[in-house]
Parts: sequence; C-alpha cells; structure tokens
Amino acid sequence: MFTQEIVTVTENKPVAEGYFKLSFNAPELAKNYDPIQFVNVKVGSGTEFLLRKPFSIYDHTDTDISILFKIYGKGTERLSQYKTGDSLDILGPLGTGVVPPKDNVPTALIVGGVGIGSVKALALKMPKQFDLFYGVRNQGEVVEKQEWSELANTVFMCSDDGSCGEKGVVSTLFQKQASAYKKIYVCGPHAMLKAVYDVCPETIESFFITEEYMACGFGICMGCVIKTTSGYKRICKEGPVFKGSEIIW
Amino acid sequence: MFTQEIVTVTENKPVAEGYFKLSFNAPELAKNYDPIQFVNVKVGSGTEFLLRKPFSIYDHTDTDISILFKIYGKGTERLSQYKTGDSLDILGPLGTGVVPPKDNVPTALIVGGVGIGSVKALALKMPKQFDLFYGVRNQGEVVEKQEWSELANTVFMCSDDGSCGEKGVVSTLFQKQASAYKKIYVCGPHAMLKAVYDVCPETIESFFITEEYMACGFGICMGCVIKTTSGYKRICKEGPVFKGSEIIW
Amino acid sequence: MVNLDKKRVSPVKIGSVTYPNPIWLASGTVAFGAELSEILDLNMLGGIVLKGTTLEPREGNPPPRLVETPSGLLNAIGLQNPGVEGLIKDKLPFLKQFKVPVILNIAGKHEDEYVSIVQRVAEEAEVQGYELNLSCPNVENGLDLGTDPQWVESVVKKVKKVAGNVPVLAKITPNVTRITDLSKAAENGGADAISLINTLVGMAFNTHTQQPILANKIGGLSGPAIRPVAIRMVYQVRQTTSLPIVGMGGIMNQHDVDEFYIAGADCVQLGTLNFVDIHQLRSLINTAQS
Amino acid sequence: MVNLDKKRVSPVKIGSVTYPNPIWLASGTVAFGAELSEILDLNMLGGIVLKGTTLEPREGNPPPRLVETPSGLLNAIGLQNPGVEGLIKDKLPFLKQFKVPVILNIAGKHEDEYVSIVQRVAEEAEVQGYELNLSCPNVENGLDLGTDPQWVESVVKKVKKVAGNVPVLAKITPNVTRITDLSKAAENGGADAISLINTLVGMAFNTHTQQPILANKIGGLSGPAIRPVAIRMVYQVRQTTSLPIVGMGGIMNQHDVDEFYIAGADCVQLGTLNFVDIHQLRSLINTAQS
Ligand SMILES: Cc1cc2nc3c(=O)[nH]c(=O)nc-3n(C[C@H](O)[C@H](O)[C@H](O)COP(=O)(O)OP(=O)(O)OC[C@H]3O[C@@H](n4cnc5c(N)ncnc54)[C@H](O)[C@@H]3O)c2cc1C
Ligand SMILES: Cc1cc2nc3c(=O)[nH]c(=O)nc-3n(C[C@H](O)[C@H](O)[C@H](O)COP(=O)(O)OP(=O)(O)OC[C@H]3O[C@@H](n4cnc5c(N)ncnc54)[C@H](O)[C@@H]3O)c2cc1C
Ligand SMILES: Cc1cc2nc3c(=O)[nH]c(=O)nc-3n(C[C@H](O)[C@H](O)[C@H](O)COP(=O)(O)O)c2cc1C
Ligand SMILES: Cc1cc2nc3c(=O)[nH]c(=O)nc-3n(C[C@H](O)[C@H](O)[C@H](O)COP(=O)(O)O)c2cc1C
Ligand code: FES
Ligand code: FES
Repeated sequence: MFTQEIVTVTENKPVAEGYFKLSFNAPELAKNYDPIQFVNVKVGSGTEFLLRKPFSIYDHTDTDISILFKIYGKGTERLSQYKTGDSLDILGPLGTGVVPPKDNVPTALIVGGVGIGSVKALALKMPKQFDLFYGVRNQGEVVEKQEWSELANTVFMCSDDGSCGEKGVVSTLFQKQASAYKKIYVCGPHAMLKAVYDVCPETIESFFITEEYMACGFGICMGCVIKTTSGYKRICKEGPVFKGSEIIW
Repeated sequence: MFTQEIVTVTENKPVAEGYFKLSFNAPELAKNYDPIQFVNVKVGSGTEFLLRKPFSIYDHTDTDISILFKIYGKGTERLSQYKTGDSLDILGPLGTGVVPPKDNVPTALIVGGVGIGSVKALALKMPKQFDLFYGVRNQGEVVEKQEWSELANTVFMCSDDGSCGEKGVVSTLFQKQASAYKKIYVCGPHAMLKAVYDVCPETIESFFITEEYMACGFGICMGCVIKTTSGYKRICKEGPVFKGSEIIW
Repeated sequence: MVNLDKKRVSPVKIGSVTYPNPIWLASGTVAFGAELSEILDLNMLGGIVLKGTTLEPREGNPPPRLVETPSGLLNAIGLQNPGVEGLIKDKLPFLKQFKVPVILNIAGKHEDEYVSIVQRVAEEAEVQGYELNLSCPNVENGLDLGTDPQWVESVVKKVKKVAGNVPVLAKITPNVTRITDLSKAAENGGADAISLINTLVGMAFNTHTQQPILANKIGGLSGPAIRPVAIRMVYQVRQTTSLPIVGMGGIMNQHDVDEFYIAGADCVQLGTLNFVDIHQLRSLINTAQS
Repeated sequence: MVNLDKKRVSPVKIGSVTYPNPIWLASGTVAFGAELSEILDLNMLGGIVLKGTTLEPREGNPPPRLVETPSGLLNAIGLQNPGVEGLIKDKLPFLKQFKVPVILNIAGKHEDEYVSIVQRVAEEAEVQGYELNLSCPNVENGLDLGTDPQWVESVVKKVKKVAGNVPVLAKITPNVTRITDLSKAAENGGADAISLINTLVGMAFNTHTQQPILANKIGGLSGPAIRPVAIRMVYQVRQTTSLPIVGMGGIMNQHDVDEFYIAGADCVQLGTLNFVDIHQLRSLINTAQS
C-alpha cells in the first residue's frame, strides 16, 4: 500500500561534499516500509519538473523519514534548497523491499558513492554480521563514517584518488575477500554493479539494487525496465532489487 | 537604455487585500526611470514561467525600486511568496515614460483597482495640482490611502459596493466633475479606460495607460499591440501611454 | 457556450455504450489497471483504456525508455504487452471486479492483426470499447501506415465488421499535415468516436555521450508541452464531424479538462498526469461524480 | 562524434557566404534589430534574421497576439511588417552600421511575391541571405502551400534564379507528415540550406469566456516545449541531406545549442530566448567568439 502525501521538511543538511540528508515528517511511512523501498518526490512548483524523482528511504525515526541524495542535476540542486518547514509532495513507499536476512550467513554490503543511500535501512534491520565495502571518488564524499563503523563489523574503504582507504575501485577491493561471504547486496552506478558481478564467485547469493529513469514509480508506465532472464522487468515494481543471476548484464 | 539585472528583494509586504508592494535594490534604476515606465520580471525558476511579467515602477528611494501588484494568477501568486534577500531577475526600465507636466493646468489621475500601481511615480513628480479619482471593488482594495491624500489635492473615492467613497464606477464619478480638468491620466482595466474616454469632453487632453499581454517588453516580438489612428503600435515601446484621441477604441 | 457544469458530469454515449462520466484514463498510462487500483478507486472512472495490445506478446524496447523534456515526457516503451492471449488470461480477469468500462487499445502491425485481436477478444465479451491505436510512433513502420487516410478508413471498416455492438474509437496520429483528413477517413470507415491526440514524435540527445537518450532513438512526446497542439486538433476535428471526440494531451487540472470540452471534446483521457499527481487525478474524478 | 568545442566557434559556410559564427537570431524575435542593439552587441552574432517581410506592408492580427503555454509561447502576430519598400527605406539603413550578416526572412502569398521581394532587395545588395518562410501558419492559406513539396521546390527554384550570389535558406514547415519530403524538395529546388523548425500550430482557450485566447484563434507554438520535435526533425533531415542545416526551436542554453549540433545542425537560431533572458543570450554569443 502506497500513498501520496504532502509532508513537511524537518531538516535538510549537507552531510558530505554535494550530499544532503533531507528528513520529513511521515509517521505512517516511518512504520511501514521495507529496506530498499523508495519514495518518488515532486521537486519544485508547477511544471518546473514534470516528473517526480525517486530516492531510496535512507533512515527513519519514530515520526520521520530521511533520504540521502547527491546533487546531480537541476532537480537535486533544487531539492538541496528546501528548508525546514517547506512542504514536499511524496509518493511511497514504492518498490519491492527486502526482508532483512535472519540467517547468520556472512554478508557484505558493497556500495559505490551515493549507493550508500539505498542500503542503510537494510543495514539497520540486519543482524550485525555484515561488512561494508564502500567506494568513493574521494574523502569528501564519505557519508556518516562513524555511524557505519558502528553498524558494520568492518568497513573496507577505497577511493579513486586514494584520499580515503585503498586507492582503487570497490569491485577490486571486494574481489580480494569475496570468498569470505555467502551473500552480498550491491548498490551503485551500473558499471560498478557489473564489475562486482563479474568478480563475484557463483557460490555467493548476490542482490543488486538497480536504477533506471522513472516516470511513475509504481508500475504503470513500463518505463523503468531492466532485462532479466524472464524478460524486461520493472525496476520500480518487481525491483529495484534483482538477483545477479537474474539480470542480463 | 535598459538592462537585465539580478537584484535583491529588500521587502515584500501585503498593502491591501491581495495586494503586495515588493521592493528591491537597484540604485541605477532608481535614478534613471520616468514615470509610467515598467520592469519585466522573471518569476520562479527554470521554465516554471517562460515569459517575464510586466509591472509598473510604483515608487523609489535612493537605492530601491518598488512595484505594486495584485495577485491575479499563478505568477503573481508566486511573486507574493518572495522574501527579503531572494534574488529577482528584472529587465528595465521599459516603455516610453511620461515627462511630468510642468504647466499648471488642472489635472486628474483616474485609476481603477491595481491601476494605482502605475501612476504613483507620476504623482510624485508632478506639481501638487492634481486630483485623484480612485475606484475600487471594495474598501479592502484601497492602497496607501493616507499617502495619496497627501499627494493629491483631493481624493475622490468610489467602490462597487459602496464600502468606500461613493457607490459606483470611477468613470461616473469623474464625469460629474470632468469640466474642471484640462488634462487626465487614466489607468485601469480596458473597460474602465473606455468608459472614461466615453465621458471625457474633447477639450480635455487625455492620456491612457494601456496593457496587453507581453512577451519581450522591449519591442522585438510585436505581440503587445494596440490599434491606433496610425496602425498597431507596441504598448511596450511606443506605449504604454497613448492619447485618448490616438486609440481606436 | 458549452455548459461546463453539465459537461463535467455528463455520461458519454459512444455507439451503443453509455460511459458513466467523461473522465477516462489513457492507454499506456495505466498498464492494465492493477497497480492503479491500489491507490485509486477505478469504479469512479468513466472509462479505463488499457495498454496497447498486440496479437503476439511484445517485450518492448530496451531501456532507456523515458526522458523528461520541458513540460513534457518523451517515451519509447515499444508496446511491451503480453499479447492478446496474455491479456485475456492474466489481465482481464482482474478487471472483472470493477464496474468501470474497460476499453481495449489495439495496436496491429497490419489490418488483419486489428481484426484478429478484436475477434479473439469478442469471444470474451468483457470490454466496452475498442480504441484502435493507429498512431504508435515507436514501432517500426507504425508511423507511415497510420498517416494514410485510405489505410485508416480501411482498417476501421474491417474492425467495425467484427466488433458487433462494441464501439470502435479511432485514435489517429497527430503527426500529420491535416488531422481532419484522418478523422474524416475514420468516420468514413464507420468509427464511433475519434480519440486524439497520441504523442508527437520527438527526440533528445545526451550531450555528453552524443547519443540519443532513448534506446529507440525517437519517442513520443506527451504532457503539458503538447496541449496547445492537442487543443488545436480537437478544435479542427470538431469543425468537421459530429462524432464524439475523446480528447487528450497534457491535461494536468480542471482548467485543462475544460479547455478540451470547449475545444469540442465530449470526454477526456488523462495520461501523463497519472504518473505525477494522484491527488489531482482524484480531484478531477471527484468533479465528474454527479 | 561532433567536435563541440570546434563547432561552437566555427564559421558557417552557406552557398557563397561564410557567416562568422553559428549563433544567429531567429526571424520574428528581433524585429529589425534596432531595439536589441540597445542591449546587445549585434556585431558578435553569426547572423540576424529579420522579421518576415511581405511585398506590401501588413498591419498584422488584432490583439491578443500572444499567450504563454507550458514551457511554450503561442503567437499569432500575423506578419506585421512595413513591406519590402518600408524595409529598404526605414529598416536596412540602420543595420549598415553593423558588420553582422543580415538575413532577410521573406513571406510571400504566392511564388511571384517571393521573387518580387528578392528582386527588389537585390538592387540594394546589403543582405547576406534570403530565408524563405515557407511555413507561416498564421496567415490565411499559408499552411497549405508550404506543406506541398512541389510548391516548395518550385518557389525555391524561382528564387534561386534571381538571388544571384546571395544564399537561399528554405525554412520549411514542421506541421507535416514527413519533414524530409519538404527538405528534399527544397534541395531539389536548389536551396543552399534548410532552416528548421518554425512554430507548431497550436491553440488555447480562455475557459471563462470560452473563446480562443488569440484573436486569430490559432497560433504558432515556440519555446522549449517544441524542442524534442525540432531535434527529431533536424536529425531526420540530416540523414537525408548534406546541405547545411540551420536549427532552431526552444533553445534556452548551451546544452540545447549542443543538442542541435549533435542532431545535425550546422548553426542555430535563438528565438523565444531573446524575449526572456538577455544574459543567457550573451553567454551563448560569447561562447561563439573564438
Ligand atoms: C529506485 C531509485 C532510487 C534512487 N535513490 C537515490 C538516492 O537514495 N539518492 C540519490 O541521490 N539518488 C537516488 N536515485 C537517483 C536520483 O533519482 C537521481 O539522481 C535524480 O532523479 C536526478 O535528478 P536531477 O534533476 O538532479 O538530475 P537530472 O538532470 O534530471 O538527470 C541527471 C541524471 O539522473 C538520472 N535521473 C533523472 N531523473 C530521473 C528519474 N525520474 N528516474 C531515474 N533517474 C533519473 C538520469 O540518469 C539523468 O541522466 C535513485 C534512483 C532510483 C531509480
Ligand atoms: C505595462 C504593464 C504594466 C503592468 N503593471 C502592473 C502593475 O503595476 N501591477 C500589477 O499588479 N499588474 C500590472 N500589470 C499586469 C500584470 O503584468 C499581470 O497581472 C501579471 O502578468 C499576471 O500574471 P499571473 O501569472 O499572475 O496571471 P496569469 O495567470 O498569467 O494571467 C492572468 C491574466 O493576466 C494577464 N497577463 C498574464 N501575463 C501577462 C504578460 N506577460 N503581459 C501582460 N499581461 C499578462 C493576462 O490578461 C492574463 O489573462 C501590468 C501589465 C502591463 C502590460
Ligand atoms: C508511457 C506512455 C505510453 C503510452 N502508450 C500508449 C499505447 O500503448 N497506446 C496508445 O494509443 N497511446 C499510448 N500513449 C499515449 C497516451 O495514451 C496519450 O495519447 C498521450 O500520452 C497524450 O496524453 P497525455 O499528454 O495526457 O499523456 C502512451 C503515452 C505514454 C506517456
Ligand atoms: C513572436 C514570434 C514571431 C515569429 N515570426 C516569424 C516570422 O516572421 N518568420 C519566420 O520565419 N518565423 C517566425 N517565427 C518563428 C521563429 O523564427 C522560430 O522558428 C520559432 O520561434 C522556433 O524557435 P524558438 O522556439 O527558439 O522561438 C516567429 C516566432 C515568434 C515567437
Ligand atoms: S517508473 Fe513507471 S513502470 Fe517503473
Ligand atoms: S511585448 Fe514584445 S513588442 Fe511589446
């Protein structure tokens, strides 16, 4: 069950270079969402932007939901200007969420850049058996370092310029230790997802959090598809999480 | 000479029911405009509104210009939300202004509703020989009553519902005393302009401040024309002031 | 003058069917109704037009299939649909629980396919209208056939022969020189109503990769950007026919709906709006309840 | 890949004329240059296309002539202009002080008028291009002639005969089924370049009075709303000709300019932008200075 709500922004603060964490009041939603679900947000007024913009639910309190976003284009630029007290029109929760694994198999979350925004809700609901592999461009991009080091068993960092953790890409970082895991959740740009898939042993159960341009966000436009072994599937409806073996890369 | 400037809003306050007076910092403009000139204002962001919206220059201080506007549609609604410190993109001064009459002939300003916004700059620069005929829907619409009573010799008020001054329309109010004047400046909706023209003795030199939908505001689109005895003329360039005898009503 | 108060709530008679009110949802913007039913009471609609259906299942175009343009949406879904058998087996049964008139949107590769689809569906007898998509610009050759008045007349005629009592709506393409040539052709073919407009053919490039954004390169432009063109076409067609007109293209609010009624539409379909504002959608639907 | 860095500053050769850079201003959005020269250095432009000029003076349509639509502007100016004699007497002399190439936009009622205008202007020898407006949708009968490829070919051919060394640009109408039929016709007629797109035919109603907002009822839609259609047409025409293409339609910033270059345009014209953002205009012009 999803709804369209006009909510009030309770906080919108920079949390890294070009990254914002925006919270809004939505007690019902805060109680009733699954990790990896997202909200589709109307940014700006009139037809300044015609389509909503999708953002994963990052975190919640009893009354509030937050999203974590990176300034990408004009829409996220505009969203960064929202202030406490502004109202925001959201649709959600959308997508098929993930039931946090109860089994204690060794698990890794592997994220690149703003991909971190999609996995925190999952991390919070998981037993603390997971490691985090976190790749960024540079140190300035790292979000909530302290919190993550508390959430995860171990955080393995890498960065393109070596300013933070190992120098290199997260797929390579993960590859070195891949054999230690039985289950992975991967989130980031498509090229990174593919790189991780390519180095991931078949013995690992892998889940990839995918993205595609969306219009509706709830399955009626058929716009946001990904090619799978059983044909095109809607990322907003059957996804955004797909097994690595299901995706046609 | 006109320019496009990004200015800062210094104040935006309600001055009557649905009326706002918006001031912005523009020292050059404040020194270099003629009464009845206007500015063309970009409202909102992106293509929320594609065209600028024209507003007469209402008043000025040494450093600031103000406009007076009435909430009409979505653009003026949005403009009413601007706050001190916001920036605003304006083009101006536009139109052919009026050189305030130096001769001491008996003069009347005749305005309906938000028409008051176009004549204050003229009133400020005129010798105090003018009377104001001011028609409104109702009392709530009256703007700066006190100031006008100081600016004008006499203020004659009327309103549609009689809540303020005589009950009736401003053309009728003026007609009764028309013979007392040699020169009039008229501003208001087109129907009111025509009504005043119809009751105005030929002996009076009459100037009408006209309006038409505008795209550019400085004469390049040919969109804002009014039919005159010498063909269509551009309200934004040859106007907005035309002699009553020139207009084909 | 159009009596708007009346028009907004009036049932709409097309052929032998009277649709309960003039607010319908457009093909390709509702899938087959299931997802929308989670957030909207379908029973309050005057009609729901299903996603364009072909004889065989179609997997559609590769992504990207969408991109936003100023006040517009460019799409190239490529008619992803389960085919007429899939429709009958997996989609229509769900819709039985609602009283909303279901209109099938039919996309054939050639005349015979339209006829075959109608014949196959007619056996099921659940649908209350056939909207012939004579205008899908995303599919190979789709453009050219639908722009030919003779072809339009002929396909409508053939479908009418097998449609029985079910009204046939001709959704003609707006990407033509004279829209009235097509509406007249459809009328000559025996269409019970004219649906317009479908999307305008458009394109957008990614200036970094220098590639078309849509995998299909060209796509169909919908949304408020195209409303002035839609209004003009409804107006022009209204001057030349007394058939019911089903108007659409960029409707976002009551003002826009009224503009279509004034231009000459008897009822309207909401399309892109469904993706972006369910509150507005509900408000328009509520207005239509007399 | 288009070398954008190069393209943005490249002179553009059309026929025998080399225009200094690819940023031009579009007809109907600059009047005859005088007003813009107060706020813009015309000398930095690659070209300036004057307001559509007819043989006799035209007073144009009654107001309202304009209305804003979502991301668009609907206009029906009705070709208000002083006629070719007025142009020569009152408008061209002012432009002599600038080095910007002046392109005349010509709107004839029939073939002979195009020819007569060119002949009359040729005596003056100040203009650097003739852009034939084969597409003005606002003028009676204007639509139908320009949609006929044979007519387009014929009028271009006749004008070429009298144009001497001055390049002839064919501004074909976008309100047609197949834009490439027209571009080919213009090419066959000997056009030196293809200009596209002109405005799309649109309409808007005042829902209170229930009357069309424009006094002329229908008008031409410009601005960002039409950009996807313009880009598609430039792309389609580029596939079928090696003639220079002068692209326009909804350009608002550098991204949009680049999109036209990528789609296949050799230079661009800025139109509606001139009405709304002189800063952007200057910034695009500055980019074009090598
Ligand atoms: C399920 C899902 C969850 C997401 N979660 C997050 C998140 O938690 N944090 C975050 O920062 N970003 C997230 N994104 C991406 C985010 O939606 C885009 O960054 C944002 O829409 C860009 O808008 P823009 O106007 O700033 O950029 P634009 O200038 O519009 O576009 C820049 C690029 O962003 C992408 N994009 C734009 N609009 C959409 C759209 N409607 N749907 C999908 N992609 C689009 C396109 O690839 C485009 O090229 C998510 C996307 C999806 C599909
Ligand atoms: C020279 C001139 C001076 C003006 N001075 C003032 C003033 O001092 N104070 C004031 O309150 N209003 C003034 N106006 C009118 C003001 O421009 C409109 O009220 C405003 O543009 C409406 O915008 P909107 O978005 O709120 O309304 P919309 O919803 O856009 O339109 C409502 C109506 O306003 C008119 N309008 C809209 N846009 C324009 C436009 N670009 N040009 C002309 N008319 C338009 C139209 O008649 C339209 O039907 C002036 C107009 C002109 C031409
Ligand atoms: C994503 C999408 C898919 C569409 N698919 C179809 C279709 O399958 N068949 C059809 O006739 N029209 C289809 N259309 C066109 C719409 O039914 C409608 O004619 C058009 O979008 C204009 O209306 P709008 O501006 O309100 O969206 C589609 C439109 C969109 C946006
Ligand atoms: C107010 C206005 C008047 C126009 N007049 C003419 C004209 O006289 N001749 C012509 O060929 N095009 C004319 N056009 C079309 C433009 O030259 C251009 O093709 C069109 O506006 C698309 O570009 P744009 O979206 O950048 O404005 C006019 C456009 C506008 C907006
Ligand atoms: S975004 Fe519409 S189906 Fe996924
Ligand atoms: S608004 Fe463009 S000429 Fe007056």
